[in-house]
Amino acid sequence: MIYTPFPMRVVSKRAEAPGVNTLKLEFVRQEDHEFFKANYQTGMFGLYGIYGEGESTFCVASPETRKDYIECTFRQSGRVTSTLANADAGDIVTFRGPYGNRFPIEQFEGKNLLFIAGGIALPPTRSVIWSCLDQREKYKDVTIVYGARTVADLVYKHELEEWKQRDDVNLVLTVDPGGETPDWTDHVGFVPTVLEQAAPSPENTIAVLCGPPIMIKFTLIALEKLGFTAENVYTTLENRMKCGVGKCGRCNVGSVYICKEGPVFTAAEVQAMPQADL
Amino acid sequence: MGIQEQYRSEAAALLSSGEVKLVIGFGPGSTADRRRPLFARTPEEAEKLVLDPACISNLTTYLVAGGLLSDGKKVAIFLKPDGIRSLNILVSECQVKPEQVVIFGYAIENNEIRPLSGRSIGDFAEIGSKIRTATPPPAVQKEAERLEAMSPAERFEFWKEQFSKCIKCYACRQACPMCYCRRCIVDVNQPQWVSTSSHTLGNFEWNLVRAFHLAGRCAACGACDRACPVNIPLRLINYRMGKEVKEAFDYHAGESSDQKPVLASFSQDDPETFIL
Amino acid sequence: MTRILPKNKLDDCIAAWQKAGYSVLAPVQRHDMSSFDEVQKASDMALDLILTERTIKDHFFPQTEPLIKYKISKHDIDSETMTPPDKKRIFFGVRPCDASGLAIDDPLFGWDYKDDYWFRRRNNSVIVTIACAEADDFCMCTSVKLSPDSTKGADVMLRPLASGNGWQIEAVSERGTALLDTVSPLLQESSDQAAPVPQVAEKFDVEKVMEWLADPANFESQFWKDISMRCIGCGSCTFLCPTCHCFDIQDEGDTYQGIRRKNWDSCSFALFTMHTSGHNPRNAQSTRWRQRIMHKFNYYQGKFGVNSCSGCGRCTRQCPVDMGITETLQAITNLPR
Amino acid sequence: MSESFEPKIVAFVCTYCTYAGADLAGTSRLKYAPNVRIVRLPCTGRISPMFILKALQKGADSVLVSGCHPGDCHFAAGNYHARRRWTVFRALLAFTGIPEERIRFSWVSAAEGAKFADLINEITEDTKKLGPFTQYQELQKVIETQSSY
Amino acid sequence: MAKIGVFVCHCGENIASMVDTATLVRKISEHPGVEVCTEYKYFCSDPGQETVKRAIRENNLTGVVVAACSPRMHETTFRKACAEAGLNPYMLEMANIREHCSWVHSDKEKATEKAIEITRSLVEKVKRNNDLKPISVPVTRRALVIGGGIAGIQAALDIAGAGREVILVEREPSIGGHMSQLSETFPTLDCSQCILTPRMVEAIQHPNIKVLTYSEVESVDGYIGNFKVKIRKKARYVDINKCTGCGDCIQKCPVKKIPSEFECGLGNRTAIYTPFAQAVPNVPVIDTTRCTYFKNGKCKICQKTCQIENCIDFEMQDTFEEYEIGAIVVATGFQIQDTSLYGEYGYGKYKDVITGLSFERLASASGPTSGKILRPSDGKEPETIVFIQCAGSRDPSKGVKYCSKICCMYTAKHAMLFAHKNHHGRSQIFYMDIRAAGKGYDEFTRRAIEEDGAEYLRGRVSKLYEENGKLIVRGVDSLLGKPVEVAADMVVLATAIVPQPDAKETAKKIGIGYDEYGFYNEAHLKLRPVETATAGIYLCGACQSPKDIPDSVAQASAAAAKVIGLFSREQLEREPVVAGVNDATCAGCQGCIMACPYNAIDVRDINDRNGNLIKQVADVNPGLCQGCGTCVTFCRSNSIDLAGFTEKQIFAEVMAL
Repeated sequence: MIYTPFPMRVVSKRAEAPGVNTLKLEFVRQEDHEFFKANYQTGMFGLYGIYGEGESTFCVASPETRKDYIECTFRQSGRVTSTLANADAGDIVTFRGPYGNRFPIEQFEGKNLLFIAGGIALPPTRSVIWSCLDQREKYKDVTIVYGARTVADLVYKHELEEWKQRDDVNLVLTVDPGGETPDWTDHVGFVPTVLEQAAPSPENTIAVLCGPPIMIKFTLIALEKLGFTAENVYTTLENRMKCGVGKCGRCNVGSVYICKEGPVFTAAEVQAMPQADL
Repeated sequence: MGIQEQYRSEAAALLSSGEVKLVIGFGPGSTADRRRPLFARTPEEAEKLVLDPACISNLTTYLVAGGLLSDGKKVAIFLKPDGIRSLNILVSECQVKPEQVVIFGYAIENNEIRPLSGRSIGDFAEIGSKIRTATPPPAVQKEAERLEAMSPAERFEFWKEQFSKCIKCYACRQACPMCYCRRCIVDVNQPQWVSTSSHTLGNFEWNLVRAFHLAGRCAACGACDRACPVNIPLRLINYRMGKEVKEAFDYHAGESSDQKPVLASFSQDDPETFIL
Repeated sequence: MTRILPKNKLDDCIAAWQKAGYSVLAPVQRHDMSSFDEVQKASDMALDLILTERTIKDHFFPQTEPLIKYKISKHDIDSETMTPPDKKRIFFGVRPCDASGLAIDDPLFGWDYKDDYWFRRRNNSVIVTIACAEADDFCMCTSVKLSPDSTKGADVMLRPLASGNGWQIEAVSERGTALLDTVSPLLQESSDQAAPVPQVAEKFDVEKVMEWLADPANFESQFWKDISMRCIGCGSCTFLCPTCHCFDIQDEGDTYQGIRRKNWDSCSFALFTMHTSGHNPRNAQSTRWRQRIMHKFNYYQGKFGVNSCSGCGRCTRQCPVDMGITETLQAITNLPR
Repeated sequence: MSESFEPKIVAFVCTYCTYAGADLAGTSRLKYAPNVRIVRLPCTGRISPMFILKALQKGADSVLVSGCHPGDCHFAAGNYHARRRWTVFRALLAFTGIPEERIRFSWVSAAEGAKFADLINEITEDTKKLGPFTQYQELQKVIETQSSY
Repeated sequence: MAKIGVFVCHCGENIASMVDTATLVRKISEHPGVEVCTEYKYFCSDPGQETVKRAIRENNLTGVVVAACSPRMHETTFRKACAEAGLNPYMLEMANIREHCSWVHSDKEKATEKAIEITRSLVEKVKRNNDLKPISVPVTRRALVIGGGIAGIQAALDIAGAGREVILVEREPSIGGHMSQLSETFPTLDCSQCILTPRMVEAIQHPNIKVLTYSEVESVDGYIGNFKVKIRKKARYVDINKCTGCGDCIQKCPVKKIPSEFECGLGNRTAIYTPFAQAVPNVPVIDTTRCTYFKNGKCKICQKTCQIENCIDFEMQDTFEEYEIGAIVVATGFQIQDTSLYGEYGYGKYKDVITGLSFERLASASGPTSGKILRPSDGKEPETIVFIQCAGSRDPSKGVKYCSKICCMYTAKHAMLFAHKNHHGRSQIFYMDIRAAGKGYDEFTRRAIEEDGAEYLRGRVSKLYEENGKLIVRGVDSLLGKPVEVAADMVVLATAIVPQPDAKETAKKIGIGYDEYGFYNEAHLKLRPVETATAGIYLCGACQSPKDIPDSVAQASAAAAKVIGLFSREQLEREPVVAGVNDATCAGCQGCIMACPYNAIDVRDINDRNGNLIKQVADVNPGLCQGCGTCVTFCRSNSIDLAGFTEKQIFAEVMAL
C-alpha cells in the first residue's frame, strides 16, 4: 500500500559533523531491494522513519551507480532525526521511496560539470558527483566548490580528501570567515565569492547547486556574472513533506508539488515559482 | 448622535491624530445578521464601523495575534464586558500593556447598545467587580446542572458523543484570546502529550487539556463555543471550571488586571477535603 | 414519463439495499451536528437540510485513518498495513456540491501514485445525489460553474418532485445503473414534475478571478494581507471543505506498539510548512490564506484542469470570523483592472 | 466483574515524602497489594495532569497522586500548588464523567509507611469494586477502528 | 539505538526470595535497547560495582538501570560507579524492586511481574536521560544564627571560633534566652547566670560575631551558600552605639509597675528597661505600649535624664539590614505551654499556683525575691510545696503527646533548692514516671529524695482548691491505690515545653519543615539530626524538640560543625536537577515566576540585532532553582522543563507501564 515503508537495516553510522550523521542502510527484503534498484536515480529522495516516532524526508545521498545500499545524511533536529541519529548497526529503520525526479545526468554527458554545495547540502550533490565520477569518462572537467560555516561543519571529510587527491577532480574548499582552524590551508570566504574567484568557465558547463536559500540566492547571482544561464543550473529544493507522493499538500509551491515534480529543478524553473513561498 | 456614530467619529479622530495605529471594531458581515471584525487604519475606514446588538464577538483575540502590539503603538478596540474581562486577564498575564489599548466599551442590554464610559482599562474597574456577583447565562447554568445531575457514566457518554465530533480544527483555540501561546501543548511532539489525531481519545485529551489551561482564565465570552464548527458545547466545560475556581478559591477570572493566576498562586487554607 | 422513487418506498429501498449488502449512509442530525452516518430507515434521515455541516469527504478521507500497525520488539519490528474495511456503501441524499467534491479530488489521489485508502472507499461507494430544493445565502455552486442539480460525482441523480412525494430518479453512471437494478420494483413511472431548481446567484466571476490569480504580479499584492487580516488561522474552513485534502502522517502509541495514522492537516496552520530549522515559507496568515485560494483556483486548475472548489459555501457558513472563499473571490472580482 | 480482576494502579509521588513513605513501608515489611506502579517525581508540584491522562490511556484503573503534607513540602510550597491543580483537575474529570473515585489524592509523609500500605490496599480494594475502567480503555481500543466505517 | 545495561540485584535473599530474578532478567533482556542484563547477589558490593563498571566499558553502555533497592539508598553509590566507568553519572536510574516490591508483597508471581514493569519503565526513562553536570555555586562564608539563647550562642561561638563570620539575631532586647532566667542548673546545681553570662559577653565581644538584638528575620531568599537574609532591627529608641548602660533613664522612668516578662510577672519593670541586670547588650529599650510619651505625647523624662546627646530618640524607626549568608542555624527555642489550659490546677485563679519557670525566678538570687522562696500571694515563706509533673506533657487532650523531657529534672532541682533554702520545707511531687536518663541525672533525683527529702507521689492530681489559706491538692497515689490530699502553701506546675507561638510562620519564612506541634523537622532523626531538609539550614536547641542545656549545647556544636564543614569549601556542587526555559516557545505569561517557591525565575528581554525588544521570556537562575518542577507543570506551552525529570522522561516512563 501507498504509505507502507520498507524495513531497512542499519549497516553503519558515521558522524560527519556536529549533529550530522550518515547512516548506511541495507534492504531487509529482496523484493524491496529490486524495486529500489529498478527505480532509483540520482536526485531522488525518500522518507526515513522509525516506528513510534514518524518519518522524515531527506535525499538519498548515495549515487545511482551504487544501489546495493542507501546512504542518508541528516542533521539532528526534530523527533525523528534525533532518534535516527541514535541508531546503531543492526537497528531496523524504515525507508519509503525513492520518490521525486532526478538530475538528468545523461544530458550532462560530454559537458563540464560544476558542483557547488554549502554545508549540509553536500549530500544531494554528492549523489550526483559520485554518479558522474563513477562514469568519469562520460564527462569533461569536474569542479566541486564546497563550503561550510566552519571546518567542523564540513561533511564527508574522507571523501573531500579523496577528491582532493584525484587529479580528474578540481576541488575548491572554503569555510566562512572565522570558521577556519589554524591548520586550514584551503579558502576562507563565502561560497559565492570563492566561486567568482575560481571563475569556472560557463562554456559547455552544467552547474549543480545545493545549499541554504541565502547561499543559493547569492550563488545564482555569481553564476550569472560568470555567464551561466539559469537553464544550465540545477538545484534541489527541500521543503517539509509528509507523503512524498503529491497528496498531502505540504510541499506545494506555486503550481509545483516539490515531492513529485521535484526536488530537482533548474534555476530557471525555481525562478518561475512564487519566491515568497519558498 | 447615536453611540455608533459617536464611536465612529471618535475612532476617526484617534486615527487621524495618529494616537492609535488601528481601530479594531465591527463591520457589516456576509449576511444581514452577521457582523465581522473590521480593522480601520484610516479615518475613512472608521466610517464603516458598525455597532449594534449583533456585535457579539470578543475582539481581544486580535490584540495577542501576530505581534500586533509589539511595536509599542496604541490600538483602539471595541469591547463588551466579557472583552474587558479578557483584557484584564491578558494584562495580568503580561500579554498586553494596558497603556497600548484604547477601549470603546459597550454593553448589549435588552437588544440595545449601551455605551460604557471610560477609554482605558483602569476606567472599567466596576465591570471587574461585577463579575463576583454576575450570574451565568441561564441556559448554560441549566445545561451544566442537567449534566451534573447525571451519573458519571452518563456524563462520560455525553462528552464522548460531543468530543467524538471534534475534528481538531482548533477553531476554539484560535478564537480564544487566552490561547496566545506561541506553541500550543498539542503542537509539542517531544513528547506528544496530546495526540494530534482526532479520534475520540485524542479529542478527549485535547479538550480536557484546553479546559484545564483555561481554568481560572476564561472570561466566559463564548468565542470557542461559537467558533466550534461541530457544535461542541465548550462553554459548559469552561463554565464548570470557572465555577470551581470561584467556589474553591474565591477566584474570579478577569476581575482586575493585577490578579495573580489562580494556578500560580495558593492559599494555605485552600480546601482539600478530597485529599486522603 | 420519468422513473420516480416515491417517498413511501424509501424504507423498502433501504431494506433492499441492505439486503444486497450495502450500508446506507444519509444526512442525519445527531448530537447537535448534521453529517452523513449510517441509517436504518427513512425517518433517520434529515433530507430537508440544505446541506449537512460535515461533508461526505469524512467517509472517503477520514479525519484520522490508521495506516500501519506496528509492534516494537528488541530486534525486529512487526508492521501490518491496515486497510479500510471492504464494505459496500450507499451515500443517499448527497448534495451536488459534496458529490462534486469527490470528483474534484479523484485526480489528486490518483495522480501517479494511487492513494489506496481513497480509492478503496471510492470504489465501494455509490453516490446518490439529490438535487437541491433550497439554497441559502452562502451557497455558491453556480459561481464555480456547478449547479444545484449538477450530476458531477453522482452515480444516481434524484430530483425532488414538486409534490414533495418523492424524487425523479436517474442513474448517471454504470454503478448507478447497477444500484437501481437492485430496487427497480420499488420505482415507479410518473409524470410528476420535478420541483424547480433554486436560483443561486453568481457571487463572483470565476474567470476574472482566475485571470487575476494567474498574474504573478498579484502574488505579493497588499490585497492578500488586507483580505485575511481577521483570519484567526483555525482549520475549520479546510476541514469542512469537501475538496480540501491536506494531511499529516503521525505515529501514535506507547513503548511497545502503535499506529501510524493519516490525519487531516490544514494549510491554515502555521506549523503546516514549518521546517524543523524554524524557517517557515508561509509564516504569515495572509500567505497561508493566499495559498488556499491559489491552490484552489490556480494551481489545481493548472494541474488537474478543475478548480478545487465545489461551491458549497461551508467555509463562509461556519467561519468564526465571517471570512470565506466567497468574500475573497468577490473582492478579487471587484478589484479595479 | 470477575473475581480475578487485578486493577492497574499508577501512583505519581514526590520523592521526599510519599516515595520515602513507601520505602518505609518496605523497610517495615508491611504487606500491601502488588497492583501499584510508582512513578517518582521530585515534588507534587511536578505532577502534571497530563500524567494522569496518559496513565488512564495506558490502562490504569485508578491513579494515585501523593505527596508531602501541607507545610512539609521539601520545596516549601510545591504541594500547595499541586493541591490547587488537583482541585481544578478533579472537578474537570468529574464533569466529563471520569469518576472521582478513580483519581485519588493523598498526603503521605516519609514517616507514614503504614498509611501508604493501607492506602494502596484501600485503593486496590475500591478499584476492584469499581471494576476495570472500561469506559476510558474503550476509547483506546476504538483508535484502531475509528474512521473505518 | 540506546544501549542500556540492567543490573538485577538479589540483595542476598531480600529481593531474590520474592522476585523471580531469572524471569526478570529474561524479560528485561528482551526489551528494546537493553544491551546487557545480568543478576548478582549484591551489586552494591565491590565486585558487584566492578561488574557494572566493566559492563559499561565493554558494551559502551549509554545508560544503566540498577534494579535493586531504593534510590535513596544506593543511587549515589551507582552514580559513582558509572562515573568511574566513564559514563555520565546521571545516566543511571534505580529500579526500586526491594522497598517497593519484594519487601511488601507476598505473591512471588505478582511481585515478579511488578518488578518487570518497574524496571522496564525505568529503562525507557533512562534512554531519555541526558548527560548532566553538577552545578557549582560559590559559598558565602558567613553564617546566620537565629536565636540568642544558649544554643544559638554556642553555635555562634563555635563558628566564629573557626574563623567565620556570624550574624546572631535575637528578637528580645538581650541575648541569653531561657537559660538566663534559670536559678541553678541540674545536675550540678551551678548558677545558671554564672556559666551563661561569660558566654554572652564572649559572643558580643567576639570580632567575628555581629549580635543583632531586638531584631527579627524578615525574609530569607536564596539557597545553600547563597542566602539573602533581610533582618528587621526593631526601633529601640535608644542608640545602641551611644548608650553607656548607666541605667539613669530606667531609674527615672515614671512608669514602674509593668509586670516583668523576664520575672514571669513576679516582679516589675519600667517602660524603658533592660530585661535583666546582666543583659547583653546592656542597652535599654522603650516599650512603646507602656511609655507615657508614646501614649500621651508627653513625658520624655528618660531623654531629659540621659546625659548623652541624642542617645534616646523617640523618632527612631525600624531599620532593615540585608546580609549575604552561606548557612543558617535555627535556634529559636521554645515557650512553656499556656497555663490557662489548666483549670483543674487553679492556675490564674490562685496566685500561689505557679509555673516551674516562675519558681526559677523565685529561687534566683537576682530574682524578685533575691532568691528567697516566698509566696506570691502574701510574700510568706511556704512550708509545703506541691510540685505537679507532666502538667500538660504526655497529655493528648492538651495537645501535647510528647514528654517535655526536662521537667523531671528541674522539679527534682526545685525540691532540692527549696530544701536548701527552707530547712523545714516539705516538697511533695506528683509524678507519672521519673525520667532521669543522662549523665548524673538519676543520681541527682536520688539525691533529691534521699538527701533533701523530696516526697514523690506517683499519680495525677485531679483537683486543686483553696481552703483556709491552704491549697488543697487532691490526687490518687497510684502505687498505694489510695486517694491523697495534701494541703500546700504553694503549687508548682511543671508545664509542658511547646514551640514558640510563631514557630510555623518562622519556619515558612525560613523555608523549613515542622511537625504537628511546630517543632522543626530534622532531615533524618537519627542520621541527620541537625540538618533540615533544606540544604544549608541547620537546627539546634529546643526548636527541634524539648531539650536540656547539655543537649542543646551539644546540638549547637554539631550544627556549628556542619556549618564549618560547609564553609571549608569555596564552591559547592549541587545536583543539576534544575529547570530551563525554551526561549523560542515561551509566551512570557510569567505564571512560572509567580509559582516558583524560590523566586528562581526572572524575566529576560529578547532583543533583535538592533536592540529592539522582541519579547520577554522567563529565565531560570540555576543557582536558585531547587528543582521542584512546579513551574514545569504550570507552563501551558511546555516551555520549561526540569533536568532529570523531563517531560520526555516521564512520558516514556508512563508509556512503558
